[in-house]
Amino acid sequence: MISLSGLTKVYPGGVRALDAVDLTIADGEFFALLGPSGCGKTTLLRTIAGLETATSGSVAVGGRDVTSLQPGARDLAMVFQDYALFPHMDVTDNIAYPLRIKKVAKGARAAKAREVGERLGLAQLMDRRPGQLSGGQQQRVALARVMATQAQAFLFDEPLSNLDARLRLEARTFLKKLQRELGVTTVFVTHDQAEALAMADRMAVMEAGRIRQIGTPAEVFQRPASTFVASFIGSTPMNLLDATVRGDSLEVSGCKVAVPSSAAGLLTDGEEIVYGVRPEYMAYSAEPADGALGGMVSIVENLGASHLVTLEVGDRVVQTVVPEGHEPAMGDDGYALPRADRALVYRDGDLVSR
Amino acid sequence: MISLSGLTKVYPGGVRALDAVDLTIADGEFFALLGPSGCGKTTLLRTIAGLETATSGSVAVGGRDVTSLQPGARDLAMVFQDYALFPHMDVTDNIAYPLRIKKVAKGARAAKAREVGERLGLAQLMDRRPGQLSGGQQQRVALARVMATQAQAFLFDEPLSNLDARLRLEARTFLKKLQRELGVTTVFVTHDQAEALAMADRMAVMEAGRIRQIGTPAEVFQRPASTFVASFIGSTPMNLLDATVRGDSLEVSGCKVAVPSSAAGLLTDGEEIVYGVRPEYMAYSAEPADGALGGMVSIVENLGASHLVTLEVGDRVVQTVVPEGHEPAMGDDGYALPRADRALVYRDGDLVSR
Amino acid sequence: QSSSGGGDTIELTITQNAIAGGKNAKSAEYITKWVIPKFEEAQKAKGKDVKVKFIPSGVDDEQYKTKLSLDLKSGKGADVLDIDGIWMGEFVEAGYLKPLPAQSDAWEGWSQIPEAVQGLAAYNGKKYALPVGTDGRVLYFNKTLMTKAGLPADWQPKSWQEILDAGAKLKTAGVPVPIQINAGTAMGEATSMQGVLPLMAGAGGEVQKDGKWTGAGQPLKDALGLYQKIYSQGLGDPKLQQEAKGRDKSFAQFAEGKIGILMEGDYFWRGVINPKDGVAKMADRDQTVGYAMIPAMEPGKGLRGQDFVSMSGGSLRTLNPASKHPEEAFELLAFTLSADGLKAETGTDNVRITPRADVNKEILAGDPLLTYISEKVLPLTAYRPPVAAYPQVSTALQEATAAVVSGTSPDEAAAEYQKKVEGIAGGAGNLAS
Amino acid sequence: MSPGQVLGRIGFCTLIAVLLAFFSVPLLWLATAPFSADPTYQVSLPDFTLANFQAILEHPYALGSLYNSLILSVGTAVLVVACAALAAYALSRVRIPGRDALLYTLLLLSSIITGTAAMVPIYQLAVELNLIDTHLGVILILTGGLLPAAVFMLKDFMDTTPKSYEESARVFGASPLQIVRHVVIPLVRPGLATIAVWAIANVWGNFLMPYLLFSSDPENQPASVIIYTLYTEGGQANLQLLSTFGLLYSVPVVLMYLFVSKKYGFRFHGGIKA
Amino acid sequence: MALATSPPETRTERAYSSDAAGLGRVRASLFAAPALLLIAIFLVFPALWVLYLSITNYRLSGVEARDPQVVGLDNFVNALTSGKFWTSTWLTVEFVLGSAVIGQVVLGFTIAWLLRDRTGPLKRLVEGLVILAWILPGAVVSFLWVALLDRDGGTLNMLLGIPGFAWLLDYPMLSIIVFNIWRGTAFSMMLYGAALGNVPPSHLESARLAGASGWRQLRDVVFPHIRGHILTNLLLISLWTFNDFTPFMLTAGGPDGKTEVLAVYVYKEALIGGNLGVGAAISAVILLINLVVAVVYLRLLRRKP
Ligand SMILES: Nc1ncnc2c1ncn2[C@@H]1O[C@H](COP(=O)(O)OP(=O)(O)OP(=O)(O)O)[C@@H](O)[C@H]1O
Ligand SMILES: Nc1ncnc2c1ncn2[C@@H]1O[C@H](COP(=O)(O)OP(=O)(O)OP(=O)(O)O)[C@@H](O)[C@H]1O
Ligand SMILES: [Mg+2]
Ligand SMILES: [Mg+2]
Repeated sequence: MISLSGLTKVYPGGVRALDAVDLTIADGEFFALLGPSGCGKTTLLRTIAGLETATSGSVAVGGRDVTSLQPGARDLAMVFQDYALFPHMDVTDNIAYPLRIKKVAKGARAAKAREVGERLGLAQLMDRRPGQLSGGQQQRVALARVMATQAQAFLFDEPLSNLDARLRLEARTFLKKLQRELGVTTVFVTHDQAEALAMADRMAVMEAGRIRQIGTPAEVFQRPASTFVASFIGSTPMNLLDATVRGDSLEVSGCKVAVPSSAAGLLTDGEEIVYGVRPEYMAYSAEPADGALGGMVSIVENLGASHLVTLEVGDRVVQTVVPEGHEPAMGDDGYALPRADRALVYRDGDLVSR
Repeated sequence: MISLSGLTKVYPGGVRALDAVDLTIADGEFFALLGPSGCGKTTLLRTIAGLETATSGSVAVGGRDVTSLQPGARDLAMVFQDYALFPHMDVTDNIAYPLRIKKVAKGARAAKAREVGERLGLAQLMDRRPGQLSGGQQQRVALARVMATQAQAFLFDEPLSNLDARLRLEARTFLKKLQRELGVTTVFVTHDQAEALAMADRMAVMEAGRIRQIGTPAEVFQRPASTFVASFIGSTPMNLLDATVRGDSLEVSGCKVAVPSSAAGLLTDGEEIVYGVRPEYMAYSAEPADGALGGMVSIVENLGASHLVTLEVGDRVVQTVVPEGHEPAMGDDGYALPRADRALVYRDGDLVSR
Repeated sequence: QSSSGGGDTIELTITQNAIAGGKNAKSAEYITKWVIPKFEEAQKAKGKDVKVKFIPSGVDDEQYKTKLSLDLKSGKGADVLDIDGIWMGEFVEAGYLKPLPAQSDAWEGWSQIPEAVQGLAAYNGKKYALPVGTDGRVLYFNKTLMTKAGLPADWQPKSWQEILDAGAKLKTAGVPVPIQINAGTAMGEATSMQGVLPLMAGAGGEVQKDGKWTGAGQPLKDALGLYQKIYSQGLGDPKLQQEAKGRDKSFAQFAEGKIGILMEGDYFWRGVINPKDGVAKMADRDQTVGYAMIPAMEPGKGLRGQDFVSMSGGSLRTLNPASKHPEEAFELLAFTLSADGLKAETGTDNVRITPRADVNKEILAGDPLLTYISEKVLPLTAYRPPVAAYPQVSTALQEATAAVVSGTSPDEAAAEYQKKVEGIAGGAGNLAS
Repeated sequence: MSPGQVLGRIGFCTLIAVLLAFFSVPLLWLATAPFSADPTYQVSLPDFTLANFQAILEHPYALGSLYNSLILSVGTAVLVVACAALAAYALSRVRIPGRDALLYTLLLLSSIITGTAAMVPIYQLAVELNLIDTHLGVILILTGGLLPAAVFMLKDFMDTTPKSYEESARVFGASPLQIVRHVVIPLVRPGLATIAVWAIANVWGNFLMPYLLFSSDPENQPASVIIYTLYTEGGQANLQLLSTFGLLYSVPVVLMYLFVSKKYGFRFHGGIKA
Repeated sequence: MALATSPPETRTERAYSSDAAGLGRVRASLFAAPALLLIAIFLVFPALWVLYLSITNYRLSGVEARDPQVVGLDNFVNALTSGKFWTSTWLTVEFVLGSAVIGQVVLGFTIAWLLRDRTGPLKRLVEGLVILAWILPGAVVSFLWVALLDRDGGTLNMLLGIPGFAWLLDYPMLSIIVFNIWRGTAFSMMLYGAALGNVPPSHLESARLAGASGWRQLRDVVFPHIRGHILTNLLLISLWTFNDFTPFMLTAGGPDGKTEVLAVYVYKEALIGGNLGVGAAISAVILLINLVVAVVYLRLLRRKP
């Protein structure tokens, strides 16, 4: 278990990279930290690891306060974005390095390295140098190295971002499976929401040194607590449209849509709010429909088995996902009907909900 | 129009990076070159640009043979992966640099730079140095610089891969829209299939210096010509399973599935083939169904509005996309029923089809 | 390292700028092969256990001097050491040397050493060292070339004019370099010793008179005038004087028969054109090479009214004041200059003019030139002043010759010299009028 | 190829040829003279003989001096590299106020020390510290002179190594010294090798310090001093010995360079940048 | 991944300011201590002593050796008012400008540029030869050049077919400049080699695509990128060349003092003349000149382009 309380980090230059962060990560949990560049994810991870000293607040690992301990004494292992494999050591030595520091005998080290390497499919590569490995293989060596430590928790700083798109997908599944098998508490930093959603048991979304929302991927995806989170999560960002409450419906860019069920009864007539609906939660049709947002199709992007259609609704754009076979041509008129049970309303940036 | 015929590039070390590539890219087309790392995408682009001299074959731009011309004389513009903005020049000077080389007068240069910069929303940033810009802004400056050249064609080498996940999605839509408006022939290199699918009018999939398939994104996605293309395209890779033809159905990992309609009548009984079906083209259910592949759910990954479920079917894994609300828990038993009109059959790696 | 007495053993060290397999190898050999065993043996006979060690060196004289200075200053260095005669003044003034111990007065060798040579080892009336040897300078000429130019094979000029005339004839006869008289700074001290100083002496002058620098007097102007004549009329090769290795080259050219007349010391005969082991061997040296005394400008115009002149130098061997065993050290010093020792040293192929008349008589007999020098030249010779400022004055002289060779008038060059010497002496008032 | 490229190619080849000539012609003498029976300054096909080598072998100090050179230069290089690496690492990783000014000042001062004017202070210092006549003394003094530039150059190598390696080792619990030993040193090894070669070449050619500081035994003198003794009584170069010894004297540094450049790559890693 | 276009200065700043190994000031000081101690004893202390000597009339021998007097700034005044010193300074400036600032920098850069993206034997041969010239001992190298430039049998005259041409006499400064270029180019070559490796190829290519000529690519892309390297290189080689004594071995300062650069001047004063006080004073002046040069370079470096 890792718990942070009131963790604050101010860099010498005066940048407040972490601002009183409170967070508890349960044993065995795969926890993702998500946020835009510069929001403090890496700083948070490094402060947990002890590579940065907290300005105030405390870090506890497995119930023990480690705030003032050296990194090596915290019983944590970390995978860096560039893997930090030692270029002058072969795979065996790299994997065995933590054991070498712990003064494990040479033979025992090598045996352990071989065991872990085999488990990760590195058996054929044990004598190579990192420079002779592909990105994916390097990543697995880095994993093997932290596994060899048998630390209480693993910290990952964007370990997939150096892989190419295809490998990244495979590595995601592999890593998730591995973590389940090992059952080790894992903190995983990423700026890719898809990665976070796919892998995490729970996740936190950060902005400017603060945590904006904590929850399971489904919670965060379906009910983002703020427009910031809403726009950040989702392969295709949520449509966030200015709207005015008009009786029991909303007026959005000259169209009339139903009040989302989550906000029913919480809005005042005439109020200015933000109406949010994900492209995935809208039904597209070429014919006008009641409560739909209509406009000209300006872009159609192929997503594989579906298409992302961008409509110009008034002076705003609305994106909607259209299943294969129904995609319009660019320049057509189109209509997107939001699902009232999935649409959301934000007031002053925060979710309106019971 | 860009046409390549028999283009071959052998690097001094003996690496045959391009192997007799024939390709014609129409005027105004947005053409994507897709392939795994090291397949020769960059080499192809650079050979078109004249940065590498072709070993044999020819390059024509707009009907003119440019094979032996210097890069500067080919009337092409290129955006590099790292944008190659000159760190010691401000945005205006960077955008105006090609004009400066073409000896355009200072005033005219600055005016043009301002115009292009404004169009790309850089008006406030014209005096900054690249180091003072965010990644997305830098990318737009690089775009502005090629736009200022008014070249016959634009060449992009993975221009989005340095952006973070969120920005990448926005930039994708932005770039596609811009290209439509300008109508300039564009060759776009990427290793991210999602990018290629979303943006391209047509695309080519390369492997080891050769083009494996050319077509529209929908063609390539729905009917990959080979198992290589099949496994490369798609956010979630296609399930490719060894199968045996048993009369009018196929035996896959101990399950019986229908022969795909595209292959109907082309298979011999008892033949060993590869059965391919995309996760998106399978219906999941918790109950056994005829012609479905069944097994234990080993991983469930959240894709946002759907989930990717990995089933262990015999000793193979099958992935299927399950819509929101129907996702199983890990450890459950599940069944995935392929859509016969979307499933494919490969013989010796090539698509079996009429 | 100063000697240290370990138990009863007395350890002595001796140093020279000589090294086996390099510079002055024969001297080094003499010390190691003859002096040390014999001396140790002799001491043993006296009941003393003495161990002597030779510290060779083989570098430029300036560097050797620097190291000696540093050693002496720090109370280190060998017990017995060789120095160049002209360093003595500055070493004494710096307190690096002390007068020889009283026992030295009783040394048997003094009686064999001519007065003038004894003078080399004295400073302010006290003896600080023993002289190791001396030399003299003559004009060498190539008899073949002389004959070709219609000059006698036993040529002996009586005035500078005769030298110039001979040069002119040689030139007409097609000799590339009729006359080589060293000039310029590149040759360093060789310019002074084998050039401007003998010429000044020929014009009746000296650099220092009664302890005062002489400045640019008529003798210097005359000497520079001769340089001008030689080098402006194509009788000499001005370039050669500027080259860093010019002196080596002049040797080689003489040996190749390209130089008619060359002013040099006896070392040239012994060490350069020596048919056995010279650096520029001349197989037919004894037949081809003639020598003549350096004439005064005109007969009787030379130093002390002489008709002929020469310059001499010589090294000294002295004691380190920091020596722990001054008595034994002096014995060693004297031993190296004993008659037997000098005979052994100069025995085979290493004949030179020793300070001792008794030895010279015996060893020079076989060598016509050395006999010639010791008998004819040494009585006429002059020495440089052994004072601290001499090197600077010498450099100034060299610069004056350099200027003349490259076209400056003798008067101008002399004036420049005058200024420099005034600077060195600390004002015009300190010069001899 | 287009005409422009042909021209460029010709230009390139000519330039390279000129460069090769410029850098190799002066070396020719060293390749011929040692094998000539009677070498002059002229480069000519030698009337091949190995007699000169025979003579050098018989020279009482020649081979020993090479050994001394080896001791001095390797000793100095080891000391310079070790001290400079530690100092450069510390200076690279920890902000010390006035660090750059300090480095520049030392760099400037080091130029005084290499000059002749410093010989008296250095000699007397060596006397006081009892370092006269010891290899250690020469090594220490040469080290002092070379260190500032070595630290200056090495610091840049250190600056260009990614810090994630060290952090990673640190999370595994490695101590700073362990980090230096296990990670930093191996990473900057090409830099260390380059500095070592540089130091060795410097010491290998240094005449004045060893000459002054070894006063009592030429057996201790390195080759840089012995080569100056290969003159005759009148100060003429003995070309037979000199050229041959020059060749022998050059071979070790050349071999060392070849070894280092093959094994580690002889280069400035990221370049030295202020 | 850091963007390649972010300005290099700020990047290094952020990446290395932090103490990755957790060294801490105390341990850092311990790490630096051996080097600093050696420097303090064997460099700073004698250097200060030299500075002290420069205000005395100390000589290697003679009365002043026994009893040196403090003469204040006399040595400096004498040096600065003597024509010889100024000639020597001017010669040094010519030498440094010609051989280091222009020669080694230009040649070193040219070689690095020509070989920038080559590999294989040609590159190794050229680099090897250049480096050879750098690491061979000075004593040997000076002999090689004496043999090369010799008037009669010299290789150069033989090659050019002009026997008897006295390079060292008629063009002494040119000779030692060329010699020093030959001798010292390796350092610049290696430094620029490394620097050019840091210029992102995409920047050059982007200029090429715009149609920039080779020279323009250098000016617009390469030079701005390697400015830091150029200035450090200039600083180091100027410093080294200022104090370089090797010309002495070729020309002994001659002919007629035409190659008597300051280092040789000091050598002649201090070692040959024995005037250690004067030598020390001139050394101090050289130090001051070096200081000025360094400050000028650092100013140029700090200034934004
Ligand atoms: N060593 C440092 N000194 C000063 N400021 C720093 C330092 N490291 C980071 N920062 C600042 O702290 C803030 C948080 O940085 P951090 O690296 O934690 O962000 P991040 O979320 O990991 O971003 P990214 O996704 O780009 O890696 C940023 O504004 C950054 O500029
Ligand atoms: N300059 C070069 N010299 C030798 N081989 C090269 C060179 N550049 C590329 N190659 C080789 O040519 C092949 C194609 O490389 P290329 O860079 O075109 O691939 P790519 O498809 O762009 O890969 P990536 O997605 O990693 O950028 C690779 O095997 C690569 O190693
Ligand atoms: Mg980060
Ligand atoms: Mg590429």
